[in-house]
Amino acid sequence: MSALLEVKNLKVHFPVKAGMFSRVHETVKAVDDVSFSIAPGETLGLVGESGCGKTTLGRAIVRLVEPTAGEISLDGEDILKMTGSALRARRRKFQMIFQDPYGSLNPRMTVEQIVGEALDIHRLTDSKSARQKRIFELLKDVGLDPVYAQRYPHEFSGGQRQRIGIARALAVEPKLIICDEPVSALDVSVQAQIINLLGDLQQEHGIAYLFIAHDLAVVEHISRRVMVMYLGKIVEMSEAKEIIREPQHPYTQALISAVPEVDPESKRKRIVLPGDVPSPINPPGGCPFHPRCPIAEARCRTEVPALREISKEHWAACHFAGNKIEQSNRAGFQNV
Amino acid sequence: MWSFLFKRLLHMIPLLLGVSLLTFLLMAMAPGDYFTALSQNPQISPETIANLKAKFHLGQPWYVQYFYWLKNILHGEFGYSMAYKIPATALIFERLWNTFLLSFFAMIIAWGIAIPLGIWAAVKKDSWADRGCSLVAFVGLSVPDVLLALLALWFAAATGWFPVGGAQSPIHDLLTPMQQFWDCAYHLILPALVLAAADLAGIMRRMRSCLLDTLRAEYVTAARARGLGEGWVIYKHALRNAINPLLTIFGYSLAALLSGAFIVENIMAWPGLGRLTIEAFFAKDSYLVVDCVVMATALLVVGNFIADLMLAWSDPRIRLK
Amino acid sequence: MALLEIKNLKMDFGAGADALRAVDGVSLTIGASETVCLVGESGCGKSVTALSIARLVATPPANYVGGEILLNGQDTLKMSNGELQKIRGGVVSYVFQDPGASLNPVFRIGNQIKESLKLHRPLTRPSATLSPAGGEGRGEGVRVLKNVITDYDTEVIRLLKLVGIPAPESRIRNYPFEMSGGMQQRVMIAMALASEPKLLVADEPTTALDVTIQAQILDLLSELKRRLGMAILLITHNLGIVGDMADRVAVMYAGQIVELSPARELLRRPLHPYTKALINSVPKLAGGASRLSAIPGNVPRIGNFPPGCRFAPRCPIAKPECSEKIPELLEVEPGRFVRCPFWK
Amino acid sequence: MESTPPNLNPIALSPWQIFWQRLKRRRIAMIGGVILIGLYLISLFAGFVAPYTHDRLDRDRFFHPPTRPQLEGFHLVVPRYEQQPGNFIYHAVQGDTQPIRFFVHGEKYKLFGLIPASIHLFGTGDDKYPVYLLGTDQFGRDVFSRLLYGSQISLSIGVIGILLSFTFGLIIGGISGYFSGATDTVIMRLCELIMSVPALYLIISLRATFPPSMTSAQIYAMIIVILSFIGWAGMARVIRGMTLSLREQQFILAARALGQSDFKIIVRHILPNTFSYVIVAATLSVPYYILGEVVLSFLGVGIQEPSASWGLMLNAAQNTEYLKNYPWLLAPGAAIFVTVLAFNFLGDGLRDAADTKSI
Repeated sequence: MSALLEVKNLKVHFPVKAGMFSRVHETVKAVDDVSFSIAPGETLGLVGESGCGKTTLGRAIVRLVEPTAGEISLDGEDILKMTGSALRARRRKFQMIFQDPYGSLNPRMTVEQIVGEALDIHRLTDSKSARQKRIFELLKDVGLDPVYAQRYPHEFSGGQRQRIGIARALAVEPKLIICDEPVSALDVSVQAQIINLLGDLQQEHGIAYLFIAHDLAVVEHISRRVMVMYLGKIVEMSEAKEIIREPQHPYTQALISAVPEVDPESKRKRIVLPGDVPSPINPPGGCPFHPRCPIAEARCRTEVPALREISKEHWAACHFAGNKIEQSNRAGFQNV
Repeated sequence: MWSFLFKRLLHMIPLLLGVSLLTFLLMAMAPGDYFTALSQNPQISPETIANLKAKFHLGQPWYVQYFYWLKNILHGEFGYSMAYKIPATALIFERLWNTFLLSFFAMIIAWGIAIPLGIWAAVKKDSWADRGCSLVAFVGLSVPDVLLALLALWFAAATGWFPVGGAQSPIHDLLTPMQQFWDCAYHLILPALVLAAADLAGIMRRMRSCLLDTLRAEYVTAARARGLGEGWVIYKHALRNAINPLLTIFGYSLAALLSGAFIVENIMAWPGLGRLTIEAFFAKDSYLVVDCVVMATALLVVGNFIADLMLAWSDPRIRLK
Repeated sequence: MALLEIKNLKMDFGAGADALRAVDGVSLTIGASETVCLVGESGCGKSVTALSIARLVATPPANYVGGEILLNGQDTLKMSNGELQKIRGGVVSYVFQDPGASLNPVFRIGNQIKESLKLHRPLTRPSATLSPAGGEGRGEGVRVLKNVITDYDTEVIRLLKLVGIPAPESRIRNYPFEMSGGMQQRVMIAMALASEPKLLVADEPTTALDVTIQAQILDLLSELKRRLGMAILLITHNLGIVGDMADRVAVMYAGQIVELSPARELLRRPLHPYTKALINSVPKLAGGASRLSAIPGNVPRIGNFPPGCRFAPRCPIAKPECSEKIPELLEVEPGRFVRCPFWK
Repeated sequence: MESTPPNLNPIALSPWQIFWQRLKRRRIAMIGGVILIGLYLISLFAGFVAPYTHDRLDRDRFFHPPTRPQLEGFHLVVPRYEQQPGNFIYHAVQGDTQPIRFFVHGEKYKLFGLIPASIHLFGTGDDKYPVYLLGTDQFGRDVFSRLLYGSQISLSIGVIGILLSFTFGLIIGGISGYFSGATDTVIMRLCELIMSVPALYLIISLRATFPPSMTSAQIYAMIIVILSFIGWAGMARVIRGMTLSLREQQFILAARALGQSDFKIIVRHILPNTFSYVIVAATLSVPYYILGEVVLSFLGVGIQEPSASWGLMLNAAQNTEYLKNYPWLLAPGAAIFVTVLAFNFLGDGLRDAADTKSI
């Protein structure tokens, strides 16, 4: 299987300006040595907590953020080496859907202008009527009535705006769409509509997704494979079903157990991790997870665990991968 | 916090250097100089003029003059006023003091009235009191300083209750220190009131909107939810936060105040920097103009620095980061 | 007598012709030491209902049209400002969604907690610590006897320890911005507990937090409830939280309660079509199903609630008559109320 | 699955239409707007509306008090005023009147500075019965007529100054914000420099670089140049700030992800979203430009006699003796006040109408 997207040793570091004379003091390692690939038509899920670098990773792939090092090849072309108009032309192949349904549409443009802009940039239609026909088609594709093409974004609800954003991305017929938390700002009853829509579109057009979210259940539902990110690093990667059934990394185990469960019968024991999500400015040495890890040992403080293949297609970055966290310790609870 | 303040302090130096350089350049670009007028005076010999020019490096290119000027400043010398025929230093500082006095009292009056009024308007939002305040503020914002000063002058002339201009009475030097003090205050009050009135409306409206903003904040609801009294919620929780944005606009208000003072000084014959600037301008006394502009800027920059200081004191997020 | 009894609460935003009904006939009771979840999507009126208990919604724009909110038997809608201030914090405390915004940024957290203590539990001289026995309500019913404290700082530190803040002795001098979101929410909870309320209203307390931090806070809430035994009204949009926390659940849609039921039964066997659809539209871990059963259409906005049954336009089993008459909330099984005549 | 918006307005409204609807509901803003339209119309037709030209001297009537028109039957009439010998005190002569006529022939003027004309809106047609609605000044010139001619300078300087400095501010601020880096640093330091000098001190220094005597057209241009030089900095700073925050908006990221060029992103996405702010700021800043001219002319370094401008006319009122005896010389002050008030009314309403997320 030849990969559509191949990311190798990607690093995105930001300098943090601090101190009196604005010298570079520290770097945020937002994305630190990340490698993965996505096959055509596949959905890869990316899950992690705020500040773990998942959004930066998504933006780096579409070159909205400049990576510090690494390789990103799409369809065999290294897009990190491209600049200017060559890059702009290549942008047809990969698109992005954003989180905020309110901020992601220009409030001063009509739906038709928003979707049409995508067509105009890449000159995808050759006549006015073809352009309009295509816009109507796209709106129908995402479940919007083309009657409303002349409306402005402020007249639509969150879910409808998200559909407009999807139509804009679809307009250029991309092979890959980076979905950056596309449903987390939506109401529960609307979330499912968008998730289903994304699934339908994938079936129809064979688009590959990198689906970023903090909600493990959503990611697991939509993805074939899932990556778990913690402090700029991939800590576990596997098939979706496998990762839920047999999580290897303790962080993944805690994450799974923390998902609130609707089913009252399933009494999964909640693993409560102590402490806060650390700031990526000064990540802990050794395994980045060790200060919060219930099974950490001395070795974890010094030695960075490599992402290794535990079983077929199941990767984890933990010295003690596979060890189960048994005890649910009461986080930070002190007897008073 | 200290590094923040130190940084701000260091920031002032290039700013003042830049301003002086800019003004110096502008003055150098000005057609003619003091000596153009002087040389037309048949009573002054060309030698005298040449001597004077040499003494003040006036034959040199402007940047050389600038360096001499700068060197003198570092020695506390503000050059020589051609028109007044005295060293500028004493003159400048006397006028600076007067401008400072005028602006300072105007500021005290303006903020002293505007802040309570703004709070009152915000607390009584949409009441007749609020509407009344906002109407008065509109009028206040729209009366130009020039007109206000002229009206004050007219008022003083018509009633005789206030002196028509000037900073002290002619017999000032003959008075006892106590009388001198009252004489100064008597001369100060009308210009300060005029200046304050021009500034007041803006501050009041800002205060009102800042407080209304903070009253919408979630921590205000949270404070109410804890059972704190409405007065406590407004005056402790909301007001304490509303002050921070107000301090950041202090700089703008100060800049407006200094420009207002410029006008008031010239109309009401208050011997401050603004009046000196215009006098020096007409006399083509270019060093003096540069001195005045730099001094006025320094006043503003120092004022802003003090505002930053107060902001850092008031807002822990700035103090501790 | 229930601790809290909301009877047929009706609230508008605006008045006269512009009035938009935000809460339309909500009735809910909470017994002492009971945990009730109020579940619903944005704009369904769950937050304003909760805020109304201590009358924290500004009037205007809000306008109470009808109903009663009986807290310890007294109607908070009829209370004077003075009485309200006593029950706020004193009987009912609040924890809000965004802890960063609900802590005052310019005061140290210790002082903010102390403020609550001073108000609701003023210092008693050690000689007077012998408290009169067993008085729940003293006279007016809104006054509740509190545990006696002799030193504010000690009590603040005790509270911070109670909510699991490490090294509280040094933390009391922190400003809110120096803490993480999870720690800030703990401080908010400590502040809410400072006055020893009978009812804790938590309005989406974990929505702004990360998953692992959310687990910590939920864990903390259940533990505190176990120890302190206050009643909790938990507002959330997340049905998953319900199963973990609640004794009973009220599901709100477009300003009305559509289903009210014991929590486990509601999750196991939802009766109202909206509840059913809501549960089915949430992806479940290892759920398998390739397609979620989505609810068509959009969440109605305030002022645009459809006539008749408000869920009818999105309801899979709607009949023509559903759009004509608003159905009643009826008890169909013991303890289970549904606002749908076709629940079977 | 079709998802049609059920809550949609029957009529599609653009953000501008919503803005206009909101504005229409603010009475005070509409009042301000109407006053301004009136003022600018009058100023445009100043030669026609004014009964006299700005430099007509009436050597017999220095400090003539405002003429009081009276109603006689169905006619508005003006009395003849007689001067007390030896001083500037005038008395209306009872019974000696002339009717005010409309569209009378009078002095020649050029409409819009181009079309020669001699019809005036009103007048008596008889120089013995002058209509000095606001009296005359120390040279016997009609204050009302000069006020109208002066408005051409004072009002136009505001608008042209704003256009110039906001254009610069918008371009420079937009560039500075979008490209950041060294360009940004240099531009922002320059703005800071300009803004840290109290405005009037800077204005005077700038004035010094021009020759003291120039033609009136040159002076007019000079004032605009000076005011714009100072005005662009504040605008550039604000636009830069807005650009910086807009640049991180997701719809800008989306446009970049689509491959839109930088230029088109600035023109199509960033600038249109600053417009409502710019319009509000411009409306609220016009008064500063008008006042700038007033102050310069008032101090004697702006518009020169015999041209008329509001500041220059106020200059005469500076004399306390004049002020005490001939208070009508303050009329330009009232004109400035009304104009500035109208701008503030309109600007405030615009700000309220624009102040929401939905635009």
